[in-house]
Amino acid sequence: TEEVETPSGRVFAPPSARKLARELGVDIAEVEGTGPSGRVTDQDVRAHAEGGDEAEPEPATAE
Amino acid sequence: MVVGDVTTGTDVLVIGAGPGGYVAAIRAGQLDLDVTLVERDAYGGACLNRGCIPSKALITGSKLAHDAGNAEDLGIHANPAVDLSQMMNWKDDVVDGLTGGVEKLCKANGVNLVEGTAEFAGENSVRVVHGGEGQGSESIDFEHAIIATGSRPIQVPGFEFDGEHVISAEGALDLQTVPDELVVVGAGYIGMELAGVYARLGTDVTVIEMLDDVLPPYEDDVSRVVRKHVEELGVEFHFGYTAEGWEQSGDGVVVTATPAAADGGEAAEAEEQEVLELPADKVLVAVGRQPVTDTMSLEAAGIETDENGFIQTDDRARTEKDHIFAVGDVAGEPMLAHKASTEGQVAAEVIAGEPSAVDYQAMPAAVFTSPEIGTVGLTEDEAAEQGFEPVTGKFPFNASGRAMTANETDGFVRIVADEPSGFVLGAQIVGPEASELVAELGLAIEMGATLEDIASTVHTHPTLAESTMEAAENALGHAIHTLNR
Amino acid sequence: MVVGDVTTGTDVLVIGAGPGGYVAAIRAGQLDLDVTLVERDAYGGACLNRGCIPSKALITGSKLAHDAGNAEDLGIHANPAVDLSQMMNWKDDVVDGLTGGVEKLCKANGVNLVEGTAEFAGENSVRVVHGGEGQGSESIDFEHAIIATGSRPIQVPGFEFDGEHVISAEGALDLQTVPDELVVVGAGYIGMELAGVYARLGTDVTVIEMLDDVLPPYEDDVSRVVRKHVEELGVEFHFGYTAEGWEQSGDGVVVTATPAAADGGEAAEAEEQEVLELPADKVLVAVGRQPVTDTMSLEAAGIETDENGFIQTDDRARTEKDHIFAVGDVAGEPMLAHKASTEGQVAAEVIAGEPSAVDYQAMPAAVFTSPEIGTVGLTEDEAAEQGFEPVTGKFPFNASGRAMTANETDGFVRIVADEPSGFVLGAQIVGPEASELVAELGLAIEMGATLEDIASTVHTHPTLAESTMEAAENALGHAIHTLNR
Ligand SMILES: Cc1cc2nc3c(=O)[nH]c(=O)nc-3n(C[C@H](O)[C@H](O)[C@H](O)COP(=O)(O)OP(=O)(O)OC[C@H]3O[C@@H](n4cnc5c(N)ncnc54)[C@H](O)[C@@H]3O)c2cc1C
Ligand SMILES: Cc1cc2nc3c(=O)[nH]c(=O)nc-3n(C[C@H](O)[C@H](O)[C@H](O)COP(=O)(O)OP(=O)(O)OC[C@H]3O[C@@H](n4cnc5c(N)ncnc54)[C@H](O)[C@@H]3O)c2cc1C
Repeated sequence: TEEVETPSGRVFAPPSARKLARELGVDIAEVEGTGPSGRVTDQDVRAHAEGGDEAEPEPATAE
Repeated sequence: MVVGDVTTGTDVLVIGAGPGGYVAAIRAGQLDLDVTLVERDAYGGACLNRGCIPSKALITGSKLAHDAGNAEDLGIHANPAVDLSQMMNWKDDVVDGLTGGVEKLCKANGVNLVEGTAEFAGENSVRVVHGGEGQGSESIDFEHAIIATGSRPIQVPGFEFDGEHVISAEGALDLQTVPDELVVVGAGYIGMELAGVYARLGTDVTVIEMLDDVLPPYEDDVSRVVRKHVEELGVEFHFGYTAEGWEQSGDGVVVTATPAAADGGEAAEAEEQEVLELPADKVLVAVGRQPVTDTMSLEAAGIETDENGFIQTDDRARTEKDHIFAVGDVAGEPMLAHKASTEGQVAAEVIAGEPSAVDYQAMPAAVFTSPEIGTVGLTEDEAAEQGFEPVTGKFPFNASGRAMTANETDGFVRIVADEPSGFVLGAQIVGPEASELVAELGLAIEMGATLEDIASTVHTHPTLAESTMEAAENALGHAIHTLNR
Repeated sequence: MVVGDVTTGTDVLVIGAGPGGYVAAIRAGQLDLDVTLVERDAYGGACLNRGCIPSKALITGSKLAHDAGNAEDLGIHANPAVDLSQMMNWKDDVVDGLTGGVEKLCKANGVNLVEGTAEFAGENSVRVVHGGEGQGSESIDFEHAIIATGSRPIQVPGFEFDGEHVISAEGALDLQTVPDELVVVGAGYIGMELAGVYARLGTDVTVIEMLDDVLPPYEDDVSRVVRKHVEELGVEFHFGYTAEGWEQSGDGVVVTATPAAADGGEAAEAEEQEVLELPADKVLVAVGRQPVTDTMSLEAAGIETDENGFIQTDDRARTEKDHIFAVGDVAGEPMLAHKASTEGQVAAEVIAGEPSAVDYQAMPAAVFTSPEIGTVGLTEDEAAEQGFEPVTGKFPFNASGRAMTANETDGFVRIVADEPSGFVLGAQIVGPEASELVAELGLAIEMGATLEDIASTVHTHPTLAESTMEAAENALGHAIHTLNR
């Protein structure tokens, strides 16, 4: 997907995805969005939390 | 019966039952927290009792009377007589219905209601002082507190509110007869809403404003539409003037206003540089509101206010004390009811351990003038300042079939988006139902919708909301019902 | 001047200048296609000339007069006199402004306008027959055609429209004096909107409906709200009756209605089983609309209509002939202006080679009764039928501060969502500004928004749109201003 730099660190993600990120302890600013224009989706947040973010694998964090 | 000193305990103590406090209390109750809400005056706070609600009721009433009396074009010939005290009774019924509802909802959600003034006695307790005589006092120990004490109107030196000659919005929302002449100090949203109400009811309204335009926070092309309408209602403006003082004269007043300091700018130049003497029945002072932090011995909780008098909070609505939260007008701008309620919900949820935060992308605001203003998110300038490459799309209501059939064609919808990504960043709407239309754009911004998303969403014909779609299409260069730049 | 036969050519020929055709033509022009639009009657089609627009204008006018005359509660004492021919002049001005605008927009976008009736002469050419004498005829060869010939009212046997005693909506939108008594045949949305208009203007309105309720396509709790209001305006209903015939009586008519066949069900039982004789000044027949396919020698293009008389199309708005498209009322239900415009845009874009398709998730619809209805997407039942696990959330307007201050508290917002995923699937709104409020939910559905997304979006206070947020919260079990089930 095409990556778009968003100024001022603003993340474009629906409230449900932002809430999910807080729930999973994910900093949403670090999640790569795969939605239109780079919008961050629920799945993107989950993938990031599970370290399954293909573009940028995350080391699994100790529980 | 004399009640001695009693001490009780609660998980969550909420101080103030305005839209910040009562919403926090209800949400806390829903989350099974033991919650106590202390209110010294009236359930619903400023908003329900002397703000949002009564003002909107009078706007409805005055608009209906005025519109019906000015609809010869539509073949409607009427000369409505308004009995203001009857209109006020209706307004009071609306307020009573809502404040009664708030009380019921609190109880239904298990909120303990306590009447009185809460004053901190320490970091984990308040004393509740009851207004009535011989009721003793009550101490409440708390695990968490939510301060929601709101705001009150700013007093201008020389214009102490007396409820008789010098009135605040609260007074203006309770007049029993239509004044012949009214001087309004301040052309902010409260002043403009109320100037409109009385101008429509037949009062000669004169507005004194230090700055050089109405509704200073809004862009010129937005405020211009409202100003034109208010001027057409016969309201006279004196921009670049400061209200200096007043004297009683007969049953009424004479208000003196002097040219504002040099920084009054343009306006000061344009107007004759003389002292104004403005006779009126009453003078309404509406120059802004300030946080209420002096009713609850804040220092006993170890909390300080910032240089503007607000209690500072983080994105969880927490004050510098981790277990004490502050929400609503007392916690900073924008002083709006829905901002208060949003923060109230967050505070309750954070206390309950939920992953909530104040993280909205955009806070909408509305002004209920005629026509209305509704805005959300960034203006074009703000977007550019934040590093976006803004593109805007506009649709004028005079090209809207629905606006024409509603006989309200002034104003426009403007959408601001980021050109490369298409993301919608903001909207400025001035026109019929602008306060409602902005809801779709608020959702668009929160969702990360693009111009394409709005343009591709089928909008009902004939509606004002189609204008939103057309504005998005205009930004994309292919609006149907307007020429694209 | 007698003009001989001329043959010209065009890339895109559009037949009919209603909201389907003129939007297709403008979009085609924007996409730099050579486009010709043929209209036999008036720019804007049924919608602008005798549908959406004039009806909404009269709704505004009649509502203002009625509301002002019935606002003693609000302290407003008026007895408005309505000059209907003046109201019609205003309505005509609105229509003229808009139809003139359509013509200008077409020209500004490079659309060639031809007046006359287009009849297919083959698969790639039409003959345009001009109404006037001695104007010759014109042949136009085309690469692509878009059929947008719309619909006309269904005639009930025995009730041929004569514009005098038996009128269609078009006639009802042009009366010059307020009738004392009006019989309306059909309680669909057009009948109900117009029954409301005349009832508010003081006409005694009687409605005959074959089925057992008003507004058959809507859920009971939705149509009930409207029916109650219309009944309060004094409209009398006879459900389960068929309009049988009419006779002239003096200047007016007497309409005969007989109990409908057994399948009238409940209603047939409830009402006295007798023949009704209803005297009135006029009878308005509004039992539905049928596609117009008999004006353009469709068979010459090799296109057939389906069993309901519509031209069938695929998701690119294409007919069985790849180069011929059909949009709007002639191409099937729902017969709505915005559905026509949406399809018109798609047809033009597909012809221009764009990847467009008719792929909306939800088509909104509105009824401009008082209160209004606005719906979009699925009902609870439809969602269950489609295999979702629907959850609904509801918020009644009598708990809305804005509705109370607007003095319009009947109705509700209901949101339908899929419980496991939270996706919003539909909404049914009945109440003030329902037609506008539904826009936010339309966007929600198109965006794939969840209940959580709507509930977390800050909504301006005090607005009707807050009710949408509250309905979403109610579905989630934590509404603030209503008790959660
Ligand atoms: C004329 C007018 C029109 C307005 N219109 C709008 C509008 O259309 N939309 C909008 O969003 N906003 C509007 N506002 C602003 C809105 O009223 C405020 O933003 C809102 O009321 C703030 O809510 P709150 O809960 O923070 O405080 P408040 O509503 O001010 O409530 C605070 C409560 O705390 C109580 N209190 C204070 N100290 C104590 C104590 N020590 N112990 C116990 N109780 C205490 C007070 O009695 C009060 O009831 C309007 C305001 C005015 C004046
Ligand atoms: C009273 C009333 C109220 C309504 N209210 C609403 C509403 O609020 N919202 C809504 O969405 N819809 C409403 N509708 C429905 C709406 O009017 C139609 O859905 C819409 O007009 C359909 O657009 P169209 O372009 O398909 O056809 P039309 O608008 O019917 O236009 C077709 C055009 O084609 C022309 N034509 C036909 N044959 C030929 C030919 N051979 N050559 C040249 N020209 C030809 C006709 O003269 C006509 O101008 C209402 C309808 C009525 C009657």
